Amino acid sequence: MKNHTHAVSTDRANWTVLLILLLLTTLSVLAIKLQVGAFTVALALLLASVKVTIVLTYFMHLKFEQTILRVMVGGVFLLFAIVIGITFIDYLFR
Amino acid sequence: MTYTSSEPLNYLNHKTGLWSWLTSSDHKRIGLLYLYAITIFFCAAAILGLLMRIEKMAPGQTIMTAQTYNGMFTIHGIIMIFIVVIPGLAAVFGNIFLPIMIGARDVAFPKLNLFSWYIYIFGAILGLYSQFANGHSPDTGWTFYVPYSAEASSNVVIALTAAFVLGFSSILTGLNFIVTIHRMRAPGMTWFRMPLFPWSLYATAWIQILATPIIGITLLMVMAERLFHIGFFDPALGGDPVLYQHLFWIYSHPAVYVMILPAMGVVTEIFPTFSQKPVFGYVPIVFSSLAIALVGYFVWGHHMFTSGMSYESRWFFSLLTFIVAIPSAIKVFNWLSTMYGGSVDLKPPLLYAISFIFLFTIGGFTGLALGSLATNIQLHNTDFVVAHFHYIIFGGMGFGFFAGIHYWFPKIYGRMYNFKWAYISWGFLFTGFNLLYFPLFVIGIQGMPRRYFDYDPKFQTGEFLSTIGAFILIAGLAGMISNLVYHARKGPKAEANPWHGVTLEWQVPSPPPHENFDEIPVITHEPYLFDKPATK
Amino acid sequence: METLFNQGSNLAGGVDRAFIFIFSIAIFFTVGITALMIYILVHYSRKKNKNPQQFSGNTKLEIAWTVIPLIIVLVMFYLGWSGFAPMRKVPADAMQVKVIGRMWTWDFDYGNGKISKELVVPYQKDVKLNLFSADVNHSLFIPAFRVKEDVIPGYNNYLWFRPIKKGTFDIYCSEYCGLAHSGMVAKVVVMDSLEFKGWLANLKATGNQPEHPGLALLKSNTCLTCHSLDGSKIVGPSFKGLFGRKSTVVTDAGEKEIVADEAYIRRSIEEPNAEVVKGYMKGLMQPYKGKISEADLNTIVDFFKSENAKQ
Amino acid sequence: MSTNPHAHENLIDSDTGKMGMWLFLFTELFLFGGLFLVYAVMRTKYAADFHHAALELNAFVGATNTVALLFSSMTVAMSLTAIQQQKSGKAIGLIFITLLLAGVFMVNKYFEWGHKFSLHLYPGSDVMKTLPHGEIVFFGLYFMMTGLHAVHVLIGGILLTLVMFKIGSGKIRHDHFLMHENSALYWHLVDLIWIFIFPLLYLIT
Ligand code: HEA
Ligand code: HEA
Ligand code: HEC
Ligand code: CUA
Ligand SMILES: [Cu+2]
Repeated sequence: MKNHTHAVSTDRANWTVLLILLLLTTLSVLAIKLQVGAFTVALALLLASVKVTIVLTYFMHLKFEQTILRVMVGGVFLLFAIVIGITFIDYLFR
Repeated sequence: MTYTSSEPLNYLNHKTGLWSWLTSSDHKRIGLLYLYAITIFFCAAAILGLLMRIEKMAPGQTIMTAQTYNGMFTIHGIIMIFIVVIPGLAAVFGNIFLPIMIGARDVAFPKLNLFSWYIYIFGAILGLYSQFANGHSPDTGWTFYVPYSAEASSNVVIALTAAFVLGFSSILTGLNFIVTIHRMRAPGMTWFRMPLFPWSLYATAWIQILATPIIGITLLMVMAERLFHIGFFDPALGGDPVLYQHLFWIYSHPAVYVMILPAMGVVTEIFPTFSQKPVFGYVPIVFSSLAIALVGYFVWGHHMFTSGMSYESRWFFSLLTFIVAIPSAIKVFNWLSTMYGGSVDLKPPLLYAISFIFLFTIGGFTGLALGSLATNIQLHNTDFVVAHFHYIIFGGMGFGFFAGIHYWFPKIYGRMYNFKWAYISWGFLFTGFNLLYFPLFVIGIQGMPRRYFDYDPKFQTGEFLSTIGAFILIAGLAGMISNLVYHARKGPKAEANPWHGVTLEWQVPSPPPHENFDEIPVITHEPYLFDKPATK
Repeated sequence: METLFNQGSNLAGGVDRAFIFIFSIAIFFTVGITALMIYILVHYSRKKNKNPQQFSGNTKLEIAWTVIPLIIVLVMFYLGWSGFAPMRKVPADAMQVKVIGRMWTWDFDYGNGKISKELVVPYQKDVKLNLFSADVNHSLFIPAFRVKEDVIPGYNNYLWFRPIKKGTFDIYCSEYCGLAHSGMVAKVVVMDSLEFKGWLANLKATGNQPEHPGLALLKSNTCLTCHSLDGSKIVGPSFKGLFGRKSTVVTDAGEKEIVADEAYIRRSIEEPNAEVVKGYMKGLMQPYKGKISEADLNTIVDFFKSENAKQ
Repeated sequence: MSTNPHAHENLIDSDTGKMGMWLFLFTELFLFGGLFLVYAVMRTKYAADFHHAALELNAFVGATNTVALLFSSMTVAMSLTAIQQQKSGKAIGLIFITLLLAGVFMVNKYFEWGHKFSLHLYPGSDVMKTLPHGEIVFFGLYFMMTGLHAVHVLIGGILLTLVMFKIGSGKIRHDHFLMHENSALYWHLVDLIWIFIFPLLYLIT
């Protein structure tokens, strides 16, 4: 087995990550309840994206992985965003 | 190499019996399993194609009812697209040669590889079954457009499941190839020392894994629509039929590049070998493959120009469609320059490869006529489209495949086919092909719609010529297939490197031994150097 | 190339300009590439040229054959776009016709209940067609006019043109819509304005008559996919003259003669495979027992009766 | 009947195996991606209806499930740490907690769906037919998204159960835990998708 660098994340670190995630969840629920105007949806999605990034980086260990994997994951999300964007060129201009 | 016995052990004979084939995780054997399955399905669908041509010889009903005809082009399209050409080249030649060409003993996940073959067979059989189950075949066209496909009282759900299952097999193959290329290259084989066929497979594999899931979920939604009346696409329930078309083409346009990219990879191997000259423009060819894969992902809307899309997205998609033609152009010019100044030997593989260029150019330029907004209005859903994609799929991917099989045949079987026989079959194939599809361009421009069982007598000349072409084509195909099938067992023994190729597959014995290499080779320079040995 | 130069509408010119440019380029390159290949095969054949040159790239050439095709395709794009742009800009005073596509006929609704089976339009006047579908996707295609737009349920797509030639031209349905897709054809007739006015005035207002509710049920249950109203045979026997018709049916017990009365029609809908009309296949029509309510069945039978009474 | 002298599992090193898993996860992302795309389009078309229909959903249940999944994601991550530190017992315990949390999720889901069915809010029902178009589409999406997600929870649960037994029998060890790692990745993906589903379905305004 070559280049095996498994950084082991401590339990403490895992708890911290969880706490942050729970906090963000609470935030998004609150944001909805408080109705921060036109940006509510954007905010909810933004918070979700932050959460997803955290899960990817820490729980899924992307932080410690080969660079190529990080590039791939980034690329895949970008690709999906572009596809949605292009579809909306149709729907927004009808 | 130390093989001395008269029949050296190789991947074909080191174990025998049907069972040893059906359970083998050897990439070469799996490749052959795909080859045999695909050939059978191809012949089945081709015969349907012929029957359709006979039906269209004259206006009105000739040999079948409208119902049968509609079912027939549907199943012809489904088999050809989902069962033959999408898996086709990658699964056959990719499996057999990818590991050898990058100096590996096998793919990254051999068992998964065998598993994808079984999924493929399961999907394919399901696809055929959908044709016969309950006494009538699905008749939606291979595009399954809603709302018709959500209402038509036929075996659409089975056909959808088949396409779904086949997609899964395609994903697993693509996944396997990407990991193989990333992790299993021989020592010294940097990315830019990798031959171009593996490069084209790499680009293809990304499309396979990133586009196929979209069709998967789309087909699931159509099934849910049919089974539970969910209403994603049914306007009566608030659904949106045009959204279906978006989803369908988000997959199916990139899928056309899944068909053509490996074929381009194959001919890119053939030109240097038969000119004994390095590939011209290695780096541009690599990047054009990647560019086709990437930009090809964003042009799906060109299938929907008349669907009432917004004006903005129409011109946007049209513009991108034109951009995606550029990498193809780059490739064509590089192939020509590869031959230029070489020592060109017109053996059957090269003959097929240059026919590929000719037919692909015609198919590609008619693609441009379709991609242009004004002309698309006239041509959309006419026989012009039918001619375009037969030229580019059959003429491109098909002839690429034929080129590949003639090129690698001696490596796969260790025997040689008959050249004269091959040239004559080519003559019939090529003539028949052009006679079959060229008239469709003409009547397409005049307005003959596709998927028409019956037609206006003014189109008859074209339709009739086309049918004659189909008969000539058959003769060629039958000749080619029988030449290969016969000589696979009975042909004279071939040398290990009959064409003097320099990529790794030509450095191993023919047929290759079970684990390809006694010793994993060490690569010291770029591929395609005809004045240096490939490995140290 | 009859159609290519048969320009029936004001929009055809722009389309054909793009055609001519694209095809000229295509022919030029295809012929050029083929000629080059033949030249290479002859001139550099292995017999003549034993020593292949070993060059493997040229940056200037690569740039040339990236940039030149790029320019060419941008011109193609421009021509395509400029031929297309006017198609979406409908003149404000265009005459409006509502087009309804349904399996497998076209209806052209001129308003006030005036519905025609032929599209009749005045010469040199702008016409806008508003496209509606009653069931699945269709597409209205007039080759001579170079116009085509899909007719999709739930959407109101449109197209327009100004006829510049008098005469009769074909209309095709160019989106697959089921069994008789290829039969979904009609004609467009271009006539003088005066003549047109006369025609329109004489057009009977059939559309005002309310549709029999039974007919609506036949449509909504997709019966008409397999049964025609005009006597033609599709998958099943035509509904024309059904009520009171004598025919031979095949049952498990053998053949027998029946007269299509109310009870028979009901049986045929609920259990179609028990008595199969001779010459038709068993198992094609699904049993509708439980799928069509009692009241609806009565309405359907009533429709058949009323059709019978008309004749 | 392996014809191969090498047992192939041993040939697959962990980086190779993991890359394969990630690629597979990409396909899963795009599978749900298709649904998200439909969601996005439909939501722009029927913004008001979506809002109204979303009121039918219980944000509290959704939030509980979110917490359950986040929690389980953590326990799985911890179990992976534990196995690397040669604490098999702890690893098994943590996976067991994960499975319990998955159970909580599924039970919640069961009641949630059951409630919808009791209100006749399911595709094809008579009540459904009377709703405005946007709401029909919303509930269609709701059932399809949560249903497909629940299937993934089930698959993930099965994988983790297998992992648990393999740790027990010593087949997964501190120096051989690719399957554990990949199942964990899968489980995180299930969590990740839910992170998007939750605000999109339950928290609409
Ligand atoms: C292998 C499959 C394959 C490939 C590679 C392509 C390649 C292309 N296709 Fe094709 N296409 C199909 C398979 C394929 N297509 C299928 C199956 C359909 C029908 C689906 C259905 O409805 O059933 C279809 C339909 C289709 C349509 C929709 C038609 C319609 O229904 O209205 C369009 C429209 O833009 C299109 C365009 C193109 C273009 C621009 C390319 C380009 O990539 C072509 C690029 C190639 C060249 C341009 C030629 C080579 C270049 C040179 C010789 C150099 C000189 C070049 C210049 C100066 C520009 N195709
Ligand atoms: C790989 C793709 C592929 C290939 C190779 C072909 C090959 C052929 N196709 Fe293709 N075709 C499609 C893909 C393909 N097709 C698709 C995707 C559609 C669209 C479907 C839709 O609209 O939904 C279509 C639609 C289509 C139509 C249009 C239907 C319509 O719109 O009305 C027609 C009509 O002529 C046709 C004809 C043919 C013919 C004659 C061949 C021939 O080239 C076949 C050549 C082969 C033979 C004639 C026989 C070979 C036989 C032997 C070698 C005998 C030996 C073997 C045994 C005895 C077992 N096809
Ligand atoms: C898939 C095609 C199909 C559909 C859809 C279909 N039918 Fe039929 N129908 C047939 C066929 C085939 C027959 C002839 C065989 C038989 O009698 O069963 C038939 C026979 C009949 C007959 C007897 C005709 C006669 O001449 O005696 C009636 C009445 C009938 N159908 C009514 C209906 C009604 C009402 C519907 C819709 C609610 C319907 N059908 C839908 C295919 C269909
Ligand atoms: Cu209507 Cu085709
Ligand atoms: Cu395309």
